[in-house]
Amino acid sequence: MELYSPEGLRIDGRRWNELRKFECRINTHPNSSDGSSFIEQGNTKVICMVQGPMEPVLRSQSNPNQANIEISITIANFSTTERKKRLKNEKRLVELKATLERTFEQSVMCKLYPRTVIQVNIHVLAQDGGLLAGITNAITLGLIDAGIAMYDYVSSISAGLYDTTPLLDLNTLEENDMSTLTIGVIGKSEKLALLLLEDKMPLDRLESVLAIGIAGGHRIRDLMDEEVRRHGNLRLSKVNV
Amino acid sequence: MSVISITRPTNVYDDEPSDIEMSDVEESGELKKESAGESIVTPGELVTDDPVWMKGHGTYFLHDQTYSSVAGSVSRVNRLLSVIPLRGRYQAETGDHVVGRITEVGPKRWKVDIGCKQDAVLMLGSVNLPGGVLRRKSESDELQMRNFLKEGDLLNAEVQSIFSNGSASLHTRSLKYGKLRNGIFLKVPSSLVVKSKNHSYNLPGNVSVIVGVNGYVWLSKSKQGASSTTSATTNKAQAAFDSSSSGYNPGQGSVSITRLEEESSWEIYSDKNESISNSVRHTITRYYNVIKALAFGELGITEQRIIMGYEASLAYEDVGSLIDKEAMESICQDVINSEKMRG
Amino acid sequence: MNVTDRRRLLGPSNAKSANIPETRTSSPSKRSEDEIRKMFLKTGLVGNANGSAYLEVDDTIIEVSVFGPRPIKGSFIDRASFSVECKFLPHIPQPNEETFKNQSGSASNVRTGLTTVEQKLSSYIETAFLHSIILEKYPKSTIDVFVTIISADTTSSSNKSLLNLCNWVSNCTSLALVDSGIEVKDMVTSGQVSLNKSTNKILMDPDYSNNYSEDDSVDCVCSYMNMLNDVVVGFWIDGNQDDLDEQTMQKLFENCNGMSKKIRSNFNSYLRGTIE
Amino acid sequence: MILSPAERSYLYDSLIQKPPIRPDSRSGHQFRPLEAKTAFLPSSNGSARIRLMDGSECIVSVKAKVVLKSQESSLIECDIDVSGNRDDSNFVSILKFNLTNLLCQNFPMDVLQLTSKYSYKLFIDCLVISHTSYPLTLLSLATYLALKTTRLPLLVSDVDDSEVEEQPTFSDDWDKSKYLKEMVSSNSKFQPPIFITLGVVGDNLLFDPSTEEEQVLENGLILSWYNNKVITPISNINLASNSNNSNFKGMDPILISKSLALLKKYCGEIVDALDGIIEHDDATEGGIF
Amino acid sequence: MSVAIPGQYISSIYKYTEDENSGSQVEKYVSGRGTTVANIKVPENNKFSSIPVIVATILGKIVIRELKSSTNSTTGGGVDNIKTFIVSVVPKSNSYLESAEDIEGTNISINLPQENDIVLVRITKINPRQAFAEILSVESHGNVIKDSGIGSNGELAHQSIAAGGGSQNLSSHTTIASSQSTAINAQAIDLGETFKGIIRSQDVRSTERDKVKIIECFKPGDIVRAVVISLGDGSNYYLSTAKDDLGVVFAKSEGGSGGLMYALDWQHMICESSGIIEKRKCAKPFV
Repeated sequence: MELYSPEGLRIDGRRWNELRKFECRINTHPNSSDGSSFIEQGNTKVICMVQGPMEPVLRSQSNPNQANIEISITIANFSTTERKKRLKNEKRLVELKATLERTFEQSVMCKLYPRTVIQVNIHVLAQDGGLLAGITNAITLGLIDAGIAMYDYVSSISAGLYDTTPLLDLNTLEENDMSTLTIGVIGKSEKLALLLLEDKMPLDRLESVLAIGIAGGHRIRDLMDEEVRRHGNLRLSKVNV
Repeated sequence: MSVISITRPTNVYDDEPSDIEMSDVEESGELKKESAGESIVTPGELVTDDPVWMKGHGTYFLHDQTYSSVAGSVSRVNRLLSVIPLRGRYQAETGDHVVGRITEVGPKRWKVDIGCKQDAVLMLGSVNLPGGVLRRKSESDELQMRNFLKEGDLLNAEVQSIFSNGSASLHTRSLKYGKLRNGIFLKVPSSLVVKSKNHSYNLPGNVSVIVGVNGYVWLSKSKQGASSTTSATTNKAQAAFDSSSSGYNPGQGSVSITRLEEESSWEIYSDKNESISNSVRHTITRYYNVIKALAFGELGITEQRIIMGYEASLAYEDVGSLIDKEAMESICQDVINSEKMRG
Repeated sequence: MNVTDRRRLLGPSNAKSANIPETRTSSPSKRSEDEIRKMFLKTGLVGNANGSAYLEVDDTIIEVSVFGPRPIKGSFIDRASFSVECKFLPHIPQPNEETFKNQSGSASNVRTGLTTVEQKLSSYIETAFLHSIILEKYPKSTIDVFVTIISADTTSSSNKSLLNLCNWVSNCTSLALVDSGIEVKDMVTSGQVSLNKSTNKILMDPDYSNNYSEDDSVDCVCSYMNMLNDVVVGFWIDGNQDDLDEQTMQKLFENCNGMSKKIRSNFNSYLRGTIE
Repeated sequence: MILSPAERSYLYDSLIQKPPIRPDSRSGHQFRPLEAKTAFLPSSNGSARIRLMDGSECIVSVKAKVVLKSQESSLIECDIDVSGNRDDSNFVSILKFNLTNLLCQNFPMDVLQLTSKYSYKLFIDCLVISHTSYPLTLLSLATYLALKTTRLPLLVSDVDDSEVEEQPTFSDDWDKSKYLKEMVSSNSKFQPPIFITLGVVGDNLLFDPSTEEEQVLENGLILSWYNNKVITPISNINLASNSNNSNFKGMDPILISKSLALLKKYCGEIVDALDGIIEHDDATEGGIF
Repeated sequence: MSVAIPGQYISSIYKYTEDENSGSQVEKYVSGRGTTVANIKVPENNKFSSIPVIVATILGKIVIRELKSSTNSTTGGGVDNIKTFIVSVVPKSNSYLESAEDIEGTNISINLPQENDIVLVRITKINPRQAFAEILSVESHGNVIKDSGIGSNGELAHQSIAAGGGSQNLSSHTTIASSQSTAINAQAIDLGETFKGIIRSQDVRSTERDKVKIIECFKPGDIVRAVVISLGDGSNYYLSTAKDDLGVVFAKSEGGSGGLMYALDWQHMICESSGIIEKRKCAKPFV
């Protein structure tokens, strides 16, 4: 199987700098959460539900200076082609959770909400590469929907290096076969809130991979922003009835 | 009557093409901003670079420029610039009439869930205690706080002040506030509650409602005015009939001093309900469904609308059918129509 | 013995097994249909529990310890909290455990916490005793019941032996609670019966290990407070029944009640004996 | 959830009336309106999502796997994940026990048979994203819908493989796949079993109690319904979990008999409504939410 | 005295007897310790009616005692001869038989402290605002928790025991065991831990309450007689020693290393062997 053909086409027919289909919805669970979202990044589907900021259940969760962000990730047993029972304390998930919590503690204006907790529940219904990116985008939208103050969008995308060609937004097949980098871009800037690279990547190629990642991140941001505006205007039109 | 109604999720996005071509992204994004950008700002968006504005909620200040930190509409009041988020938890403001539930009994204070980011505080000194309003607090009051209000108890109160960390302090030092009895509780989004001078109304059918600014709603049997002074009785009866007089304020002005003393006995902390007739219970459920329907239709909740919704609901003999989507939609439509007719 | 077993020292290959005579002398089938198996019971065996009871019925051996009222911390509660934890000793096979175990995918085979079967048993006991214990009398406290199944008859692969176990565990728990001196509205006693569909005959306290044809029966365990208007506090009907009608139901309940009353009178006389 | 004593007594007094006055005026046998969507997970053989107006929501996926019959003790495996609860908690375990028990005993396993050696095994994964009242009915109705829309690839190899050392082969064409209901012998209807939860207050039996109602129930019943009959397992349960319900008490066995009659009267309609939504649901249309 | 088994009917609430000598007589029975009132259904004209009956809640012996109280007058009404009896069940283990009979029907069971109970506590730690204590026994009812062998109340306990009772947590009972009926926020504590109480500085004595220094009133290890003034919060009962007969009853000098001390007056104690005088808030020894 050829991941990248000499004609410049990937397995699913995309070019090197093309995103997969990205769809997102905001306010999908208005009755069971303060903020919610659903994103589809290719075949990866993620639901995000945000509760809070709210009074913590346990005193130990309370920080007098800022809000605590707690992220819980459930990966459905049926999310992959081959069904697999997943434990919640799986090492990879715990790491993922820590990475995300660190990312959003920086991007959310936690200082505004002392002594509270922001509970983020993630449900991954299907995964086909770009899991961290998908979750990050879902959380960004969920937090915005909850009306929680943040400095800017965090839009995330994965990018990999095939031989010398950087490829944007990898699916599972691609992800398994090349080193992958996931970044979270802050708004329209070139600043990163998140960078995860779990295997080797030659330093001299890093810049080109990052560059395409940032460009992809900006595009994702625009798509998300569009959804936020669409929903916001819809809401305003209802209020003005 | 049907046992169950199952519907497919309605796609609210039908009106718009859901897939956007990759190449169109840039243009269409810009285009939208042009057309609707007036009303909505999103996080990270530059709101103004004019330093004259004071920075309010929902904004942050960086390199002499003011950015939005939430998605919402810009509000400019005097020189204060703020962005009001589209959604979000209730934010308490001094003077708000709220309904809350006790979550914790602590030293000299109760913690109250009012749907805020943090629980509100009700100090022992901010409540009326049995034995007259002017009674001095004794130490034994501190030990028997749980006899007045305990975990789970509902009360209505006024926001007295906001602490520097953002949490609210409540008081119940008025006869219209205090523990709630004789009814049922429900929640609506706080954004739907339209702030007004008065938040407790007597509704037709011997039912009263307190629509807390925080979206917590208490529906109960109206207080029987019969045992109190005649002026109160007539006033209440009048209010019951003259439903459109929204300015009416129960428990204010019309209650004599003797009644005041009477009311501040232990009874104000009683957990026992009065006897409530089935017809009142049925009326309460009707209002319950009407308020739920208004919330479903995302209509702002006012006394007027509750009553109009109630009248519209009378077309449904079987109140149980009001929980269906179509019924709720039609009630909302009725309310909107009759509002249009009244102008 | 398994030849591939390299984990333990095996005996010499030419070893002979000892000739142990068949111990079971009496045939259990002698029981009439409305007769309950003989049981052995004793209360107060566990010294450091607030109350305890031990019960043996054939191969079923159960021990129950009650701890409480003990203080809690954290929030104030005006009624005691009540918890039940049933555990099989590690080597005891659990009835029908194959069905409820997640055979595939799960990374670990280690038993963490309670198995699904143990949870169901715990839940049954908790529900059955919830009304009985006067929790209002023990504010700020917790009452915890620990059940250990020392031996169980698990030859049957269906839920039915679990039903029978529910019955004996609840009876034993009842004794342990009385022993602890925790106030109860009434003692809870249970009965378990099996209704054969083809013969329409009721069998009380069926012994599933003894070539009992179980495919064609509906089984019921039901817990009562017999002195308090015979109210049902817990029940579970299971078995192969594809249309349950009111008559069958009534018949099952009546017979369970009968068995429960028999056990109750036995317990009464046992308890009377402990105090006089 | 903790209610105040005044709320509790108001609710209890309302529910004990004849007929009961439920907070939302539902009649005793009326369910809360549901919103359902089926076959929306392309990588599962069957899927369904059910949502209540209060935000309770459950997603069920059915995945099939070809297994050697001799190596499996059961051809159905259920797993339940409830958001906010540990997998080994009592709450989740009991839901799992009930659902597994119901399906293993009553599911027509013969529809899963492939060859003399091989068979399908169904993995039913339930995800409770949010719930207020006891989620068993929600779970079971979603499972019903998921099973009803489950499609399995068409077997193209020989049915009798007792002598052949070959794994079964299937048609690649998804359009040729068969619904589970098409694999049932023609004279019977494929109708997976469902659970119905009932609340008991005084002499009243309430279908589908809401979380507020659960707080004052005297007892709760779980009954099973299959092929237009009441079946086992049947048991009682305290529906108000973690809430210190002081109204919980024993019940008269007559009520349990009464519940059978109620089910017989109303469950047909529930199943019809579920079947109705499947007929009208178009999988290709719209997103999930 | 006859034996009662939990659930056993002891008496109906009212009994009506007609006697030749005294005429009509009504006997009223009140539910005391170890009993409760249950509504028992009795068939009556093809229908069921329920009557209130006093039933036993524990295993023990029935004690019925007449209440010679002034409450007769308060009942008013037309009936003259009302005798009131209190019905209680006394468990075998209770050696406080006589006093148990004095207790009127209450809603908290035998061994748990309630408001206005006199308790014996051991001081565990102090700070300037309050003294912390563990409740050992309720006066006239016996030990709070039946000896469970382990922990500070058990047979195996020594004078000093590690905070937390020195034992493992029984189980993670809110997460693992079947306990759906329990509010989640209540946590079980370690086996062997006792019910805790606090004596706030303003509750130590009734005079000059704002000048109380806890360190001059109690030391860890002291045995103190106190009254329960409130059930308090989730963790602590609130206790008071603001009465003459309440305060330290048993203390050792020099933080427990010295000898037994005896009260000199209400705020000093002397060690018999060393002559050291230490400050305490003493209970008046002879009441």
